[in-house]
Order: sequence, then structure tokens, then C-alpha cells
Amino acid sequence: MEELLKVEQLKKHFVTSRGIVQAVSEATFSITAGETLGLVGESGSGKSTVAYMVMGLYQPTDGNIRFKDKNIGKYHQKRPLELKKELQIVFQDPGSSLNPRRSVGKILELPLKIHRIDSQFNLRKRILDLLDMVGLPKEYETKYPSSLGGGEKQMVAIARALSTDPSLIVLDEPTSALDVSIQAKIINTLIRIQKERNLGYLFITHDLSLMRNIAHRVAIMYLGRIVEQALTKDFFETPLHPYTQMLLASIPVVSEEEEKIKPERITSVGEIPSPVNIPPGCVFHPRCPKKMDICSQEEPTMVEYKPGHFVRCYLY
Amino acid sequence: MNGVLEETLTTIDDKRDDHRTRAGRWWYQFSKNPLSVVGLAIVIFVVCSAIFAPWIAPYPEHAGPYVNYGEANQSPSTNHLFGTDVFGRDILSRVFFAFRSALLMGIVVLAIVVPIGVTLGLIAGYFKNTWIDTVVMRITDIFLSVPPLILALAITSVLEPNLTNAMIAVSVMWWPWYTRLVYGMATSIRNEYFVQSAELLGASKFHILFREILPNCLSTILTKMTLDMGWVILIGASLSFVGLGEQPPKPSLGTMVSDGARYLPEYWWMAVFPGLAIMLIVLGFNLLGDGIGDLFSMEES
Amino acid sequence: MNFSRYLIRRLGYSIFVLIGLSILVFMIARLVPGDPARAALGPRASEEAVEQLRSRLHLDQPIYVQYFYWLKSLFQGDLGESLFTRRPVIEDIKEFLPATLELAIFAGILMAFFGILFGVISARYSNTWVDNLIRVFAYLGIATPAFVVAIILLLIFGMYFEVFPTIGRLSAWIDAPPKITGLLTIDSLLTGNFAAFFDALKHLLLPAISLSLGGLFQEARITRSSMIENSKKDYTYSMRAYGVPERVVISKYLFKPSIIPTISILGLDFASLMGNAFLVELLFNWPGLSRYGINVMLRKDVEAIVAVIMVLGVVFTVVNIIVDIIVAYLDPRIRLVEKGE
Amino acid sequence: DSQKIVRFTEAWPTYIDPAVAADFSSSVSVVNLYDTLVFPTYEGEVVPHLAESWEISEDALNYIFHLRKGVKFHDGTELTAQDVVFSINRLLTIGQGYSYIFEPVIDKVEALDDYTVSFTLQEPFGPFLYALVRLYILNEDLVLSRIEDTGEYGDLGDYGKRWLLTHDAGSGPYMVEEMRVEEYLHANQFPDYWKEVDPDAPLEFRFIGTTETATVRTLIRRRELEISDFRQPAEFYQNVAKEEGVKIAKMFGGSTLYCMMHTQKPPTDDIHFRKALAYAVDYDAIANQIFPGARQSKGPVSSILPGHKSDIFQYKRDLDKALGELKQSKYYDQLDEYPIDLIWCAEVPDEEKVALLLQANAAEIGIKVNVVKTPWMKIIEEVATPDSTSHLYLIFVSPHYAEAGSMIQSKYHSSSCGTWEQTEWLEDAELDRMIEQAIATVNKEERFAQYYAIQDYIVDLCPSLFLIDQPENYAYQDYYIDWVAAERAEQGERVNPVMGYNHYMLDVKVYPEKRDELLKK
Amino acid sequence: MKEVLLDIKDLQVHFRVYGGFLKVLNGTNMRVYSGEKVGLVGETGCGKTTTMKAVMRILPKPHGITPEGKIIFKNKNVLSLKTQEIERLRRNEISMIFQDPTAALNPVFTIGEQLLDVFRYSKKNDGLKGKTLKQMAVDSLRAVALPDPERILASYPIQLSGGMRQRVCIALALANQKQLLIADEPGTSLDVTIQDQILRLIHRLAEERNMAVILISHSLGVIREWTERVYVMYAGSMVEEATTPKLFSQPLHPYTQALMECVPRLTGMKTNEGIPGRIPDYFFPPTGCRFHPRCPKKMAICQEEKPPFYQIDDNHQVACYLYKGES
Ligand SMILES: Nc1ncnc2c1ncn2[C@@H]1O[C@H](COP(=O)(O)OP(=O)(O)OP(=O)(O)O)[C@@H](O)[C@H]1O
Ligand SMILES: Nc1ncnc2c1ncn2[C@@H]1O[C@H](COP(=O)(O)OP(=O)(O)OP(=O)(O)O)[C@@H](O)[C@H]1O
Ligand SMILES: [Mg+2]
Ligand SMILES: [Mg+2]
Repeated sequence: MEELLKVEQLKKHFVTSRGIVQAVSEATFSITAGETLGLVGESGSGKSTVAYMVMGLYQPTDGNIRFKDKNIGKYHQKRPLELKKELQIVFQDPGSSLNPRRSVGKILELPLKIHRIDSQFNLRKRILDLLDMVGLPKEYETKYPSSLGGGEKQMVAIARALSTDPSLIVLDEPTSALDVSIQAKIINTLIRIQKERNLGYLFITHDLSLMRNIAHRVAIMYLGRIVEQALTKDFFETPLHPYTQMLLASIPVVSEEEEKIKPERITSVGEIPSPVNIPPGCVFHPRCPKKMDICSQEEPTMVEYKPGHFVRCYLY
Repeated sequence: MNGVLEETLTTIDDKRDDHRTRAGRWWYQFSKNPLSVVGLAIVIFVVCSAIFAPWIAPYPEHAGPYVNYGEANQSPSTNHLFGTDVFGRDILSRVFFAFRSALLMGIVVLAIVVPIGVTLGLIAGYFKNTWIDTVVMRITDIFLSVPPLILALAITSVLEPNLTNAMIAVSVMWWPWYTRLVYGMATSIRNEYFVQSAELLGASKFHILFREILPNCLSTILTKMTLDMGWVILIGASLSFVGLGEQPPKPSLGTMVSDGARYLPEYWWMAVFPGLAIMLIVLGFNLLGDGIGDLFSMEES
Repeated sequence: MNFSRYLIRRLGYSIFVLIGLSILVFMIARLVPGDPARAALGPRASEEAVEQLRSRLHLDQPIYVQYFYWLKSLFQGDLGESLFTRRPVIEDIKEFLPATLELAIFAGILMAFFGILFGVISARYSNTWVDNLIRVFAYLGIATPAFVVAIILLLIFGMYFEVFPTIGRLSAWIDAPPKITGLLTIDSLLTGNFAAFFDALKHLLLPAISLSLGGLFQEARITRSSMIENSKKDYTYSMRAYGVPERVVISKYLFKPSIIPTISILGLDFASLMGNAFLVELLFNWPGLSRYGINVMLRKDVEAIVAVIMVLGVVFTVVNIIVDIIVAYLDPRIRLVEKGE
Repeated sequence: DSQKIVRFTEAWPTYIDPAVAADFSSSVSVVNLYDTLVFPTYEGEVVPHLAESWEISEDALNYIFHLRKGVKFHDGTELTAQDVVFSINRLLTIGQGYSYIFEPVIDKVEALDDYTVSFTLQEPFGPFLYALVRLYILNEDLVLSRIEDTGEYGDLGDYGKRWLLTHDAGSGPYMVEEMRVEEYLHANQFPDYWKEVDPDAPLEFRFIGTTETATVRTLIRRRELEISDFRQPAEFYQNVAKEEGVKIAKMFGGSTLYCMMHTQKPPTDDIHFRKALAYAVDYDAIANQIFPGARQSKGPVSSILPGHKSDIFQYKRDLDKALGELKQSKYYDQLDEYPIDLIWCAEVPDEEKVALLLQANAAEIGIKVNVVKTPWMKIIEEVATPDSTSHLYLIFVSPHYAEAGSMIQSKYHSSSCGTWEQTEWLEDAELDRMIEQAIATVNKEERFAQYYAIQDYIVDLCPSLFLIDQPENYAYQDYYIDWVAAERAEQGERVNPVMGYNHYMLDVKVYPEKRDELLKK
Repeated sequence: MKEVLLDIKDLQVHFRVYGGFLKVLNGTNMRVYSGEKVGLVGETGCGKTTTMKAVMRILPKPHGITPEGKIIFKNKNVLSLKTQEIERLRRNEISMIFQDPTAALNPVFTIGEQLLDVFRYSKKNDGLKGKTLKQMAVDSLRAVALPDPERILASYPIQLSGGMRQRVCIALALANQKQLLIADEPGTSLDVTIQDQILRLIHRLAEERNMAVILISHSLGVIREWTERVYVMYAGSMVEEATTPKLFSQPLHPYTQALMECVPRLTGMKTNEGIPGRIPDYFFPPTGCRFHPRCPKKMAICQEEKPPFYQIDDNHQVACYLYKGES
């Protein structure tokens, strides 16, 4: 399959007055067309930073980002227009992803105009098509964001992302601000569109149960590092990293079957440390129930536990 | 800027879907607060009396170089509601005409200041943490480091004292307030996701500044403009109070107050009525501005 | 500690602003049409004399060189000579500044104290007649220019009832206290001269009220709205919910965060107060820097104008620093969080 | 603290250094702080003062004065001839204030001994004795001890200017107690004054630096002011006269209101144009309505001055004549292209009324006048060159010493061009010659005859509109002060024509008990 | 028979806004027995917090009004208590953990000042003074597993992480021996691992003190794991009530069922279309059953009248006309 995005040894440090924030220290992954890579992690673990680097909102401190075999690791303003067309993003907060002073029609029109997708006369039809694609009635064209609900806003944001006919969409927690009843619909739409258009998704979330339902592969981030990466099925069957296990164990679930999947109770302790003061050695060792001496001394490297299943832990 | 206007108009136009009800709701909410309605009434009154001064002033010729010492120093009466001044001129008529230069001052100053201040604020806010931000905002801070009235006085005094220069001086002092206001909004709006998506879609800087960010500042700007009409007029009156504004014999409220103050307490009406007139204008725009501000903040929530 | 770093940054920033202001003011001074040397010497002076003075004043040099010479003499305390009083401007400033400071400080205290007081009362009894009364007064107070207030006060209390003096800082028959700080109220207290103290206070009252009224009500409004806003915040409810008595919730947990915005705009209100002093000192014949300022402005006495503005710029900067320090002291969010985070 | 105080108001700035003082408020102060060789009387004569007697040489070029002995300066040292020499030298060196009177005439001044001083003139100067009332004697030692090194007078540093701004070095009846710039001048009676002083004369005076009408009004009502300034609008006097015990004194002190016309700038360079204006003005309205109690000027010289020509031609309002003159003017067809500016002094509010009246009068014959309010300092600045000078200025002028020559010279001699006293820019060689000759004439009758001729000549030239002789109106506390000048004015007698001398404090008496009486009511 | 601690009866809460009222609570009923852990679940904006604020009597004045209903706490109607009584109640009987720990802590006072005040006024009658109070504050922070309590007492809220703030809030809420703890979505704004810690902590403390707990959440998973009995709320009223296992095994109300369907499962591979529409506008709420516009099984009657609770069995009741016959 065609490899869309390839990210290697990505690193991003922010210089602030508090010190250097090591937001992302090591991220390596790839996404092929039609595939969803789920990026999971606690708040502050650097998920959004990765997404923003892919989009060009941040310039990587180090590492490579290749899109369709071209190096794109630069600031978005320096990226060619065609590239912007290929890559789209849906943000976390539906409330702020739409300009409250522009109607839905205008919002959807903007990308079409910038990328000259269609002639003036067809614009409106395109807009209606887009609305239809995300399941919104055509009256919405003239509505303003303030009269939409959170889910509907997010649908418009998705429609906007789709408008340029991209091949990869970054979804940064698109549903975490919404209720489950609304989330379901969005997830479904996303899956449907992916199938129709063979899109690649970089799907960011902190909700593992959701991941189970949408991602083909899962990558777990902790404190700026990807600590485990695997096919979804493998991942939930045999979570390897102690952190992954802790995460899974903490998830509240609604049924007995799920309860069974959860690893035997590893109680979660401690909080994720500040990315300014990264612990030495394995960054997880202060919270790790299985830590060994070496863990606090040297950082483990990624190992391939079995084909396609990578983990960063001395246990393996 | 034409584009922005068009944008705004179409924005309003697009909202026509429920135009009647919306306008109705606005009026309903606005009129909920009687003070806002009073403000609107005052503003309408002042504007009308300025426009129609030649027709409604009982003695329009008194607004010019007119003297009639026989009628001088008359206390308020039915002939002269506000009395007459030491030249025998009808104070009420002069107040009506003075509204003209007062409003003119407010309008001209805002017309100069708002585009400049807003544009600079947008640019500095959008380019936050770059040298552009630093340069613009530091200059703004310098202008804000002395009370505006004082610098305006100084500038007018070293130039010729007249209405034009007063307007220039006040404008020089006033734009930073808009820059700072818009800067604050722009810095937060530019972090909103909708601005970032426009960027990622490849929209031009112009589009982002004036079509994405600016429309979101408009309601605040409009509110401030309404309030500022009052404040600019007040500053103008202060300048003419010390003789640095509109020059006699053209009537101006500040000059009328300071001239009248010489004849206290006997001829109190000469200072008090023009003084109250200034208060009325400022009050009107204040009430109206607050009403509009409330309206917008209610619309947004 | 963080706080001292905050302070250092704040001070450094003020110095920057003052230097910027000096450039601005210098440029304004250069706006004056005509040749300053010729203006100083008068029409009958010879061309050589003018030329000489011009080179003594560095007027024959490029403008930025002039600026640096000017800045240098500024640092040496040489502010030039006033055409109006024919004295070194620095002398004039020393003479007039204390009167203005005394008036401004007194008015500032009135403004802050009563502003907060009215605001709290208004919020506490919001939507009752007390609140409505205060709000109506607030609108009127804010909208009435200080000079109109001054005239009305003069008319009523100075001329009609004759209960307050209307001119100067001290009655002629009262011995002025020796000059220590230059502020008559303080000097007279320090020397135990109570007659002078009360007399000075009486003189202060009307001009100070005229100056403070606008700002006072502005403060009241801000206090009111921030109290009402904060009273909707979870943290006031939480304190109630944990059984802290209403009285304490309001006077402590609601009051402190609510006056932070009030105090932070004190600086601004103080600015307009200082601006208005230019008009009010004239009306009350207050022998202060602002009246001097107007006089030199009306006479285009450039050196003096420049000096007055610079001095007021410094005063104003100091006030802003004080305000910022108080705010930072009250509000840990400012003190502890670094800028740009 | 004594209650025997006289307080009066006047406009600031005030310079009490005799080498700088020249305007009204400065003169008022200086006359009380310093002594002069001779003293001006109310009748317009001069009498011995510091000089007990003098001799004039035949050729009128040498004057010898014999000084009074035992006169003390305020610091207790004795006043000697050397101080006189110092004072005139200092005045001439500094070149400000009244120096212009002496500068062209004095050749040298010497102390012959401690009590004899000799003045040698360059050329005969008729009114020299009258001029001497402007030579105030300073204490040389004191001044020299107060010199600041940085100044423009070489070895003499600042020549004591800075110190003398707020201190005195005189021997006059009053000495500076405290001077607060822009606020007040407070002076106490000098206990060792050489002349006998009436026990009711004020022990102190305070000159308050404001003309703010409301303030002055209040101070009078509260009996905290004995004498007002004379710059108040007519309404003020009407109102304040209603207070119990307050009276208005009208003193014709020589102050004359001119509307000066620029004779080098079109269209006022045209004599017919000027005359048209002169015939258009409604003099009666100015004299009766704007300045009640004033009278229309008779020619260029105040009618109170010795040497004034009483039967001189007066322009009267006559619109036909005005139009007739205007038609003869070369600008008649193009009046619209020549709008003219009329400047009035921002510090004198009543001038605005005159300005507006002139504007209206001019409009009646089709001349468009712009009225411009300008602060005094700015007027001084703009009249310095003919180009920056506007067409018309409304300005009050007073004589510097009590003779028509003073006014003629300072107003119309070409040397005064560029000062506020002559914005006409009348650089007329013939007139200059006539004035110089008249001034040099020692014989009084002859001199006056020449003055008359000059006055006719000027009226004919019509460089200014001679509007009114203005009485200085003072509100004063008649009930508890006796003020010689005011009483004379009331009786219709002359007041002192030398500016400032009506405020000679020894000619005032105060009765504090009566003041208390008034306050109790 | 368990003792009834709190009984909310037909509670209505309206908010006065421009032009009328937001009729948020629409006859809410709820009962809590002493020592019991009750869950309250519902979507955002359905009125969970509002109900609890009404119980604490801290609805915003003067906008929030309670035109109808009773809140009986230990046989006293909270709504009609005098100020002093309600303050005593808050001090000694009921406590609440606020939804957003950041908003619930006053940003301009140190944790110590706030905690000490709570102790000072709640222990006033015991005559305790400075040192002891301080010690109690330190202890209370230890009790919520906060390391280095001394330092935390001297810190301002912004100096703490989200998890620490949440713990401080718990310490504040549990400053005194309370009988009922209302925990409004504790830890929801935090990460799952931290949320898990917080919920465990609350659970432990409740057990130790034998407190009744009302646990509010919009996450069905949390409710299932930490409560014994559940109320499901929709748009201002309860639609279903059951013991926890019962509700999860056999949800009856169409809303509960739909909600349950929407939850993504760890077992995966089950997706559905969600519930169409969204929470109604409280300004013009739907008549009858407020869920009817979104309900797949709505009937004519649903639009007309609000359904009462139908008792399905001992510990299961549901407000839906579908079950009219079964009670
Ligand atoms: N522009 C920036 N400047 C400084 N630090 C930053 C910046 N952006 C992010 N960080 C820091 O980098 C770290 C990672 O942030 P990021 O937003 O990528 O986390 P996240 O995994 O997306 O978290 P969340 O789930 O809360 O969205 C955080 O500690 C954050 O404070
Ligand atoms: N003070 C108020 N004024 C007006 N409306 C309010 C007020 N407080 C709450 N509401 C409205 O009441 C409704 C219910 O709010 P509430 O906070 O009780 O919901 P919730 O169930 O707690 O939601 P969440 O899960 O988001 O906390 C919301 O629609 C809200 O807009
Ligand atoms: Mg993120
Ligand atoms: Mg809630």
C-alpha cells in the first residue's frame, strides 16, 4: 500500500522562560492511504504537538516528516499550496474551529476559492455536496455557527477539511468535547468517508475505547515519546508496556465483556511529570509498578516485540 | 478595506434569514434597559439639533460674529431659554451650533483613528512575538505613557490653535487605544482554531486579518467607538476650554464654559448651560455605548 | 524569587517607555515652527548672536545628535530656561510639582476609596434603589467633565454658600509650614501646625473632588460589575458550600479578586485625573505644575512644555509601577506566571 | 501677623527686577520696592526724591544730582551715588525693561562723590527728568554678592538676574517677604524707610497673580482682596459694585486702545482703505457699551498726557464717508481677495467684544474681517517681522513716562517696529525726524508745539484706529481703605499718569477694624 | 429499611434571562439513602449540576429561582431553611465537590488560607485555635494523598497541577464529618489514570466515613464502576432509576438505551448512528416528555404530558409511556 506520511525521530522543544519544554522527544510512525493511526496519550504528552508539526504549525526541532516521499518538515507558510490541499486538520474544540462571524456557506467556500477547486458557478453545488457528505441538510449553508450545536459544528469542520479533497486528515481529539450521543455519529461519518475516499487519518485521542473502534494501528505516547505501537487487535489483546496496561486498567467500562479485556488491576499512581523536568532513564519509571534498577539510569529504545508491535521497555 | 465593509454588509445580509425577528429581538433587548433608550434619545436629539441647527435655533445668526450689546447678559427667559452672553447672543442657539463642531470633532477623529489603530492592532496581534509586534506595541505604550489630554494640549499648543489641529492632536493621542484594544483581541483570536485552519488552507494574510479576525472584533470596536464619541468630544471641549480648540466667534462648548466662568456667580447661565450640554452629549454616548455593548455581549452568549 | 524578577522587568520596561517618551516629546518640541534660537533672542538680535546661540544649542547638528545633547542635559537636571518665568525650568518644576502632587494624591485617594466603597455597596445591594441611585450618579459623574464639576462646585460651595476657599492652597493669613516635602498637609502635620493642616485640607477639597469624581464613579462601576461577575464564579459558591459565613465570603473571598480590576485601572483613571488637573488647577488657581503647564503651553514656551510633559511622564510611570506592584501583590496569577505562557 | 494688609490682583508674569520690569504688573511691584531719584506726582510733574536737588547744564547735556543722605537699603547699608551708577549701567547692559528710554540718550554716568552723581547725555533729551522716574536704584553690593557665575554677562555672570527674579535689592518703602512665581508677591513695610510713613499705611501688601474673574469676585466678596485688577469685563464691575462697601474707581491712567493697522501689507497699506475703516467704526458703542465710562480717543495720544493736542481731528462713524474712502482705495474692486485678520489678545476678554464689533462694522462696508484670538506671548512673537504680522491688532498701550512724547515715540518711531507697541510697521522717515527733533527739544513749550504737529501728521496718516482712552477700572474696598488715586479719580482729578504709581502703597490707608465690621455682617 | 437522607421532590428550577425564563429543571425527583452511593448520569447541560446547587442552596441569586418542589434533607425542607440553618447544614451535613476544581478554588488566596477558613468556621464552636487548625489542614491534605502538605498550603491554585487541585477540592469538601457528599464529575477534566485515582480516593473516604455519595458523571462507565444505584437524567428531569447492575443489564428508557448504544466499547467493532438532535432549548422546552423530539419510539401522548415514573420492579422505575402497562 502507498505510504502517505512517514515521520521519523521527530523532536520538538520549546524554549520558554521556565526552561526548555521537551514537548516531543521521539516520535516515529507512518500512515498509509486508507489507514487510521490512533495516537493516544495523557494530556501534555505531546500528541497535539506532533499533529501541529505534521500540519506545519510548528517547525520540528529535529527529525523528518515525509509526505508522499517529499520532505515537508517546514513551517506551513513555506509549504506549497498543493501540499496544503493534501493535508487537512480537524481541531479539538468545535466552538473555536468555525469563525462565528461567517456563515457555514462562506466557511466552506473559502478553501474552494483558495484552491480554485471549482468554477464560480459550481461553488454552491460543491458546498451543498459537502454538507450532504457529512449529513447536514442544505439549509445549513446560510446558518451561522452560533446557531449550531457542537456536533454540527464539528461536522462542518470535517466538511471543510474534506473540501480540498485531501489524502490525509489529522483529527486532533475531534470528539472529546462532545457527548457520547453525538460522538457516535461523527465517528461513523468519519469511518464512512474514509472508506469512500481511501483517506489516511492521524487520529488523536485520549480515549482508548474509542480508539478500539476506529484505529487500524495504535501508538501510545507518554511524555513526548511513543512508548508502544501496534495493530489495534494486537494491542488490545496483549498490551505490553506497563504504562499501556495502567491506562487500560483505568478505563471505566460499561459491560462485563470489556471488564475482561482490561488487564488485571494495575492501580494508577502519580501524575505525568512536567516536560521541563524529564525524569532520567525511562521517563515512566517513577510511576511504573514493574520498574527495575536500569530503568532510572538509561532510556530504553524501541524494540520490535513481534512483527508490527513495537515497545519501549526493558521488560522486553 | 472595501472588502471588509462588503463582508460586514453581507454578514448582516446573510443573517436576514430571520431578519425581522432579529431586529425585533435586538430592539426588545436594547429597550429592556431604559437607560440605553435614554442614551439613544439623547444622541438622536443632539445629532438632530446639530444637523438642523439653522432651522431650530431661535437665533441662528447668533452663532456667528454677531453683537448686540443691548441684549447682553439676559438671564434665562422665554425669549432666551438659556439666557444671553456678554455679546447679547442667545446661548441656546450657540449651543445648538456648537454641537456641530463637537460632533464633527468626534466623527473626524474616530474616522482617522479607528482605521489606523485597528489595522496596527490587528497586525501586531497577528504577528505576536515577532519584531512587528514589538515595534508597534512599544510605540503604542509610549503614546499611552502620558495622559492623552496633556499630550494633545501640548501638540495643539505648539501648532496653531484651531479645530483642525485639535483634531490632529487628539487623533495622534487616540489611535493607541484602538491598537491596544484590537491587539488584545487579535492575540487571542489568532489562536482560535478557525484562524489556524484558514492559515492551513492557505488563505492570504489580508484575508486572515480583515475577514477572519476583524469581524470578530467589530462589535467591541463599535461599542468603543460609541463610547469614544463622547470622550473625544469631551477632550475637544477640554482643549477649547483652554482656548486651543475651535476659535471664536464660532461657538464651541468648551470656550463657552470658560468664557462664562468669568461671570460667575451672577451670570451663572453662561457657563452652566454649555457645561451641561457637554455632559449631555457625553452621557448620551455613554449610555448608548453601554447599551450596545450589553446587546453585543448578550448576542454572543 | 519570582516577584523580584517581575519587578526588575517592570522597571526596565518603564525606563524603555520613558526613553521612548523623551523621543516623542523631543519631536513635538521640534514641531514648533520657527527657529528656537531666534525666538529666544528676539527680533532685534544680530545674526551672529543667533548663529552663536544656535551652535551653543547644537541646533546646527543633525536631529539625532541634538536629541542626544538634549538627553544628556536632561540627565544632568538641566531642563533649559523658561521664557515665561525666565528661570531654569527645573526651578519651576521644583516649585510647582509638590502642589500638583498633593492635589493628585489626595484626589487619587478619594477616587480609590470612595470608588471601591460605592462599588461594593452597589454590588451588595444590586438592583435595589441604593444601587440604582449610585448607578445614576455614576453615569452623571462619569459624563460630566471635571471642569464643569469644578465650576458647579465653585458656584455652589465657593460662592453661594462660601464654605470653601476657591483659590490657592492656603489662606493668606495662615503661616505656611516650612517646606519639607512640599505637600502642605503633610508638612503642617509634621510640624504640628494644625491650623495650617485644616486650612490646607479645606483648600484641597473642592479641586480634589472635581478631579476625582469621574474616575471615582468609573472605579465604582468596575468594582460593581466585577463583584457581580465574581459572585457568579464557582469559587464564591464553593466557599459558601463549605460553610464559610456569608459575611466572610463577601468581605474576603469576593472582595479581593473583585478589586483587582479596579486597582489595575486606577493607573488609567489617575492619568485622566492628571490630565484634568490642567483645567481644574486653572479654575481654582492652584499653583501647581498643571497650571504652569497650561501657561507655558499658551505661550509656546517649548523648553518648559517639554519638561512638564517629561516630569508628568515620570510621575505617571511611577504611579503605574505602584499600581502594577499592588496588583501583582494581590494577584498571584500575575506574579507567579511568566509572561507569554 | 498684621491685619494692615492691602491685597491686589494683577496678571502674571511679573518681573520685579528693575532691569527687566516694564509692563504694568511689574511696574506696580517695582514702584513699591525701589526708590528713584525723582518722584512723579499726580499732577504729572516730578519732585525731588532720592535726589534732593539737581543742576542742569546750559546745553542740557549734563545733569548733576545731589543725593539725600542716610537713605538705607533693605539690608541696612547706605545708598550712595555709586549705587546709582551701578543701577543705570546694569539696566543698560541688560537692555531689557525700561532701558530703551535711556539707551539712546545716556552718554555716561559718574559718581562725583558719595552723594553726587552726574549724568551726561548724548544729545539733548527734553523729557529726561520725567524719564528718570523709571531709573530704580539697586544695592550694588547686595546684587554683586548674589551673582551666579553661569550667565551671559561675562565677569558679571548673570548680573544677579536670577536672584532678583524673586528678591529685591531696593530701598523702597516695601521689601519682598516672599515671592512665589505665578502665585503671589508678598511684601512688608520697610521699617527704616527714610521718609515718614503714615501709621495707617499698610504694613504689608500682597500682589496676587490672577485675573481669573470668578476668583477675584469671590475674594472681594470675602474681603480677602482690597483692590482688584483692571482687566475684568464690564459685567464684573457692575456686579461687584453691588457689594456693600465696594466701589469702582475709574482712572484714566493713559491707557489707550488702538486698533493697529499694518501699513505695509495689502490691503491696509492703502491709506484710503484705512480711513474707510476709521469712518466705519462705531466708536460710541465701544465707549458706552463695551467699556462703559471710557471715551473716544482724541488722536494718537492719551488725552491725560501733558503735550496732548486737545482740538485734534477725530474720526466719527460715518458710513458714507467710509464708503467714499473705500471707493478711492485700489482694493475696492477686489475686497473679497483681501480678507483681513483682526487679532485680539486672549488675556483681555473685552477685546473680543471690540473685535466682533469691528468685524460687524467692517462688514457693513463690505470688508471681511476674520477675528483671531491670540495669546499675548504669541502676539509678541508674530509681530517681530513684517511678514508674520497680521493686518489688525487690538492692543492697549500706556505711556512709559508722563508726557505725550513717550507715547509718540514708543508707538510711532520706526525703532519700535517689531514690538507689540507698533505693529503698523510705519517706517516713515519724516515722522522719525519730527519725533527725534521734538524729543530733543528742552524747552517745554516748543516741545509741545512740535508734539501737536506730530499728532496732526499721524492722524492724517491714519495708521491706527484710535479707539478709546480707557479708564482703568478698579473695584476696591472703599469702606475700609482710603486710596488716594481712587479718591482723586472720583473727584474728577488727574491720577498719576506714570504706570504703576497709582498703586504706590504709601498712598493707601487701611482700617482693619472696619473690615472686621463688614465681615461680621 | 434504609434511612432516607435526601429526598428531592418535583423540583423545578428556572433561570431568569432576558425575555423570560430558562425552565431548566422540570420536576426532578431523587432520593438518597444514608451511606449509599448514587450515580446521576446525563448529557452535558441536562441539569445535573443545577439540581445539586439547588440542594446546596447556592443557585445564583437573583437569577436562579425554585418555583416549585421540595428538597427534604433529614426531614427538613432545605429550601425553606433560614440562612444560619443552611450555613450549619453546609458546615456539618452536606458537602459538594465542584465540577471544575480550577474554578472552585479562589485564585488569589493560598490553599492554606482557604482551607483554614473552612476549618475555622466549621470548627468554631469547638473553640479550636491556630495551631490545631493548621494541623487539621495538614492532616486533611494528607488524607487525600497529597505529598508535602506544608508546601501546598503555602501555594496558590495556579501553582498546582490539575490532579492536585482536584485533591485539594476534595480536602476542602471533606473538612468536616459530612453525611452526604455530592461529587460533581470529579476528575472528568483530568486524564483517565488520574480520574481513576480520584474516584478511588473518594470511594475510600466515603467508605471510611460512611458517607452517602451522589456521584455525577456523564460517563456511563464511571457510574457503573463506582455506584450502587443510578438516576438517568435528561433535560431537567429523571427518566430512569435502577440499581446499577440492573440498569446496565436492562436499560428501559429509549434514552438510556440509546445512550448505552453510543458508548464505544473496548471490545470494539460496534458503531451506531448516535442519538439524532440535541438537548432542547430550555427557553422553549418541548411539551410533554422532553425527549420526544429525539425519541425513535415516540407516541402521540408523549407530546402532551410529562410521563410519571412507572415502577417496573422493586428497584427499577422509568418515566416513559412505553412502560405504562408494566407497573
Ligand atoms: N507553543 C508552546 N510553547 C511552549 N510549550 C508548549 C507549546 N505547545 C505545547 N507546549 C507544551 O508541550 C507539551 C505537550 O503539549 P501538547 O499540546 O502537544 O499535548 P497534548 O498531548 O496534545 O495534550 P492534550 O491532551 O491536553 O491536548 C505540554 O506540556 C505543553 O505545555
Ligand atoms: N446561572 C445560570 N443562568 C442561566 N442558565 C443556566 C445557569 N446555570 C445553568 N444554566 C443552564 O442550565 C442548564 C443545565 O446546566 P447544568 O450546569 O446543571 O448542566 P449539567 O448537567 O451539570 O451539565 P455538565 O455536564 O456540562 O456539567 C444548561 O443549559 C445551562 O445553560
Ligand atoms: Mg492536544
Ligand atoms: Mg455540571
